Amino acid sequence: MENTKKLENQIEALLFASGDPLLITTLSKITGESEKLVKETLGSLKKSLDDRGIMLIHTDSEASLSTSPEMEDVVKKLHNDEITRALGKAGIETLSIVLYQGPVTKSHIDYIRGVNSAFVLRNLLIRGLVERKENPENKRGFVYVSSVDTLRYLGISSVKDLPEYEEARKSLEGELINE
Amino acid sequence: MENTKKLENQIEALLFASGDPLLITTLSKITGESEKLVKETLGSLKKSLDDRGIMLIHTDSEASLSTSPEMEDVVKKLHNDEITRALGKAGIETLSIVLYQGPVTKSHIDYIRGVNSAFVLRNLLIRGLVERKENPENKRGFVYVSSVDTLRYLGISSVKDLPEYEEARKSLEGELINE
Amino acid sequence: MPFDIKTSAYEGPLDLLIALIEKREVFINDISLAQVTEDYIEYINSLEERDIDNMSEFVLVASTLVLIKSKSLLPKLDLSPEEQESIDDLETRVKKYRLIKSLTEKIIEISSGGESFPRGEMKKQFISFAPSKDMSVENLLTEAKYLIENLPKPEPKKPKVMVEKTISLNDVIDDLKNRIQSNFKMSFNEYSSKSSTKDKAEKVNVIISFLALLELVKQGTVRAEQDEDFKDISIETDSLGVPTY
Repeated sequence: MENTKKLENQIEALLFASGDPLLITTLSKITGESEKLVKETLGSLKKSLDDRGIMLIHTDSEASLSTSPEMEDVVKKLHNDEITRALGKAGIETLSIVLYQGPVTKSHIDYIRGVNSAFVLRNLLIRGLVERKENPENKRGFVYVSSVDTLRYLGISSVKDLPEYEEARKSLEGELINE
Repeated sequence: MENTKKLENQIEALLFASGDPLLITTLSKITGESEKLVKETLGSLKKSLDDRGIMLIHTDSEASLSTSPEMEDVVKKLHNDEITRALGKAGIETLSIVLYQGPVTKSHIDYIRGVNSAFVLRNLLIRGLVERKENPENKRGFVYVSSVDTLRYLGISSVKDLPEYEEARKSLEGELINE
Repeated sequence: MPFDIKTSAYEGPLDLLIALIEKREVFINDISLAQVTEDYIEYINSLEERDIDNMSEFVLVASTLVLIKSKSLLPKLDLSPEEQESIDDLETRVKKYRLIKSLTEKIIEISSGGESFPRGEMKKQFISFAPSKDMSVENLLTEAKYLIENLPKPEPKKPKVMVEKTISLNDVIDDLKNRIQSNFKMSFNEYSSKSSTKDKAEKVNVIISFLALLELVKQGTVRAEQDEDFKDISIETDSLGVPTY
């Protein structure tokens, strides 16, 4: 019990000190604990931060601390109301595909949307709202995944907080014969 | 009680989002609460953070979040890990833009790379490979230049000594298609 | 976060199809797709080429819709496995895209709960010069060249692919005409590289007159089905020729 608390505090301190998202592998390396234990402890850190001004955001591979979404107004005041430019319809739609289907190739995004998404994808990449990774099935291609910044943009802690996540993900994988 | 908790969370979020210490007058102005109440609430935030990975530091006039002293070792380890890691493709790419295009803004770096460069730029900064300066054309923004140490390490006395400097510099200007 | 939604134009062919189907409040299947085929083609027809960014995609979907429509009007029309696949595929895509659209609405909703922000930058950062071994003049030049090569370039106005796709639509029409006039057996793959340079307006007119022709043929089918003889239909169509509009 004592040790879990210690690891939780260490992870909190590391995420705070870094500012940027940290890989779970890095957290495991620095703390000397297994990735499995780190992931479990991220779960308890998340709970400890419940109902606080900051929260834990994580993807499968990375974690980061971030302000709670209810704090948007005061934080914006601090940042001099710096307005985050809203995404257009094409942008948010493409983001949805990456969120619910990622990792996903550009050709799959084009296929679903019925139009070429090169331009909109590039904008999302530049804003850091999607990330590009080497396609494990094709070394010369890329796959697109959501990032910690995607979740920040939406003010959620993980993709599991997305509406109908599991259900929609499954439907999108299948043939969707039945409506 | 409810309201105290809300103010506590707001202060925590503000200090987190700021990074640097904030004046108590600033906290009072942004939250719309009296300085007296802010000071009292700093006391309760401090207690809430007892036995955590991060702590509250404050004087009579300002406050800041910081990692707890017991976390010093693990935070140092992270720092060492961050500065000894190989730069990798993303790091070399970004450094080469700063060398061939500097002084250059982050948004131009993002544009050339086609992805967000926030993390990689911060890594180059803490490693002393690039430096950040106020943008002469925009007081609120920054430009990045290579550090003297970087030039020395590369064995050149000025960026102009880089191979194909003029040519590459011109090409990297790009056509700046509207994004 | 607010989202800026432009509702004016249709983003692409699937976007248009969904709007047409939703207007009729019907399920997505081959029947509803056949029902909206005319509306779809009329919509493309009403626009100037310059109004549509993704003309080739619009036309490609139009060719599948024509197949669906043909099949619905002439149930005995034999479809090749490839054709059936392109029909099933279109149905699946429309369904998936509609699901994405409804999820997008929900995402817009949850995001109105507020954005979350990262830790701010700290001025007093511990900075120590820490180069890495891969930092050589050669590597830096290599990466600079790679970046130059991959800089975004302005898109060429009329990509070749698009022209090819529009030609293939004419081929679909021609081919279906032939099949109705003969015995409905021909593979989808067999038509490909005929050269034709009809402009867009003309091409869409071809589709419209073709659909009208199908309607007429369908009437013939009703009569022909009494003796269940396919060849009767072809005689009928031969006598009709291509109507002029």
